[in-house]
Amino acid sequence: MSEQNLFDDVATQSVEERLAAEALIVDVEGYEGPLDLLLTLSRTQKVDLRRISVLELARQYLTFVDRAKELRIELAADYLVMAAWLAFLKSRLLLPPDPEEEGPSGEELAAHLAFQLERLQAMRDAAARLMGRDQRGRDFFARGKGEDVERIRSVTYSASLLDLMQGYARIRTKDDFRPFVMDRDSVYTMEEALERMRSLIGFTGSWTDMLSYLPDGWHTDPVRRRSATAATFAASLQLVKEGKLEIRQSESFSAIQLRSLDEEN
Amino acid sequence: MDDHGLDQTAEQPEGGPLERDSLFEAPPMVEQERMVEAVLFASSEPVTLRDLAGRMPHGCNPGEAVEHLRKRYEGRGVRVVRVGDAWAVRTAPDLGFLMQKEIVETRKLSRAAIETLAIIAYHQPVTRAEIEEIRGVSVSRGTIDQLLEMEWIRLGRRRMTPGRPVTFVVTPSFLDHFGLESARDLPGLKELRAAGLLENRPPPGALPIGHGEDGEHEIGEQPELFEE
Amino acid sequence: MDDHGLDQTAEQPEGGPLERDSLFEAPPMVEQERMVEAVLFASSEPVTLRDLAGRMPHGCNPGEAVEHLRKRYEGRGVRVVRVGDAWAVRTAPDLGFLMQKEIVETRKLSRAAIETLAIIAYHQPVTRAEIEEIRGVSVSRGTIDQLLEMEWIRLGRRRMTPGRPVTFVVTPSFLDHFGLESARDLPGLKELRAAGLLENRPPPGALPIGHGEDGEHEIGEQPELFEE
Repeated sequence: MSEQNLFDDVATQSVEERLAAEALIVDVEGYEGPLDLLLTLSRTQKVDLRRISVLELARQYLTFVDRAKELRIELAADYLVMAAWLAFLKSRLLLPPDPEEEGPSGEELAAHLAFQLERLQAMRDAAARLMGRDQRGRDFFARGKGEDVERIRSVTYSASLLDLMQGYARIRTKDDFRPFVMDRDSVYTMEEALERMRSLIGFTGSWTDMLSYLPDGWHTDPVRRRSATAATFAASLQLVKEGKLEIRQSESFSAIQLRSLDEEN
Repeated sequence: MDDHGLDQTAEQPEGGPLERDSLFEAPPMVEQERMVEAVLFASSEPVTLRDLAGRMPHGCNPGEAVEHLRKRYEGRGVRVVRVGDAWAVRTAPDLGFLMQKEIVETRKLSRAAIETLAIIAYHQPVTRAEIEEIRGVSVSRGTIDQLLEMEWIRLGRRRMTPGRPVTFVVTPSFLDHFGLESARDLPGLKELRAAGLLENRPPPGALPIGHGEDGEHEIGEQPELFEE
Repeated sequence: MDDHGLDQTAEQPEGGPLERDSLFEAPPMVEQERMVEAVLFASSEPVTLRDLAGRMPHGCNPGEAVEHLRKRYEGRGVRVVRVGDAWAVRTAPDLGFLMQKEIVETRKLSRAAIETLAIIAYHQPVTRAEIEEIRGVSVSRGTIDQLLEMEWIRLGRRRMTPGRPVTFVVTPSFLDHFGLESARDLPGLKELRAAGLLENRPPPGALPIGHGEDGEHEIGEQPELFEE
């Protein structure tokens, strides 16, 4: 479905634009993230950034990402996140606003993206102007040699802020590197979990939430709960491996469910 | 022009010598100007008015003396320039070509470092998260470190927002390096402000831009050391 | 010599080293004087006429320019002086008293002192026993004394615990030296790491930095920095 769209997009591009896109793809390493790439793409529109067509820009970006995929160029995750977001933005911009929908409108999102691009461009220009200024040690100079007329000798000690922060970091890191002593009170071992599970799974015919296997008293305190969950999960995997248990999770972060795999089933 | 002789001492006519009605009268302005000239020439780093006042005899007005001196050197081979709240003598930029021998090769800054520096200068005080939001990528390790080491940026006040993140501001050496009197004199600052480009606009809803993938952001969320 | 009316000032006077009529007219004498002024100022060593001629555009007469410059500085706060066969800018001798800025020898603070100072800055008010606990080694008397003498730390309130130990806090001159507005602006561990200031990453298996459920808190519980 979106493929059809994509073909349309590609078809409407001029040869020149396609060549430009090709060059961009080859050069993908040279970009500092999606915003940088978007800014480069926006230049092909040759208009003031305030009047840029974000819809057009979204199309260009999505084409870029698809072409990169075609060419089997690995894109970093944030490029793909941006692609997903722009696809969403594109659909918002194309469809009439749904009064039921919550959240910002397509136009608001597009305006903010345009603002971000303009601001980034402005900062780049400012950086260039700054570096273009006369600089000390290159264009203008300080006194070559300070004068020492009378030496009243005294010693001062200096330290920079970096020294200070690094010093502190050093101590505190050292602290974190101290031999690690297990706090046994809050650790539930896998052996314990395995023992407990073995005695319980016989009773589990239907899918049951793994968390219900946590021992009493390990549910509330987050530290203890974390340890017990990890141990129970590891024990479950062990039992799956042994062919005693089935395990499933319907989607990311949803509950992990267990079922015994008895000979009878 | 002034016939009853006792016109206010405070208003020193340029270079006019003082009538000495006190044992500790400040030296005449020409003399003060000479002193300032000597001190500024001798020091390679900018000297504050306070430091000048501390070195000059009691009752001097270094601010006024500097102003005279500045005028005197207009159009000359060296100039008296202001750097923050301090003053320095620097060669005229159009004569840089004579100074091949003195040029110090500075470490070349990466594009990321230059942009980060510009963002700090124009948006200061600014947090790391804000820099990332503007650049759309996370600030790499070492970039801030490098700028701190060059003493072009320093820590500002913590932002009074959740997590109380640290902020960064530019330093007097930054001003000195780029020949700026103050951060207000950054090129194009007014126009950028007028165009609203220095505002920190929150994104409507959540935008994916500027959110470094990994842990970098914790900064914003993490309870801080000095949290009460 | 040059008849088509380009009335350029610099008629090469006698002693002009370069008699060959060149394609380029030498800059006007005032301009040459500016050049000499800038070079003498910026150079770390006295500069010979020959060196000046080598740096200045073709056809210049540095000897004459130096002479003009020397006259111009007569009676000023600095003078153009001859050093052997070279020239330099020097402070007028009668103003030497302004230059008594003590020539200070700067030494790096010892590692023990930096660490002790860092702990006081991050944990203030803090007792000596606490410093020792955090550093894991005892703090020598000399270290604390040195920091006290430098006026980077001072005594805070006594701790209301048995033995009523004295505490240490950092001073305004500490803040001044490190360019901080308050000790609260020091970055926390996570921020230090994000800025690439933690030199080493924890070995695999160690606790993640900054989650120390211990140490961090005590800071939060301490009352005010700079109490009273």
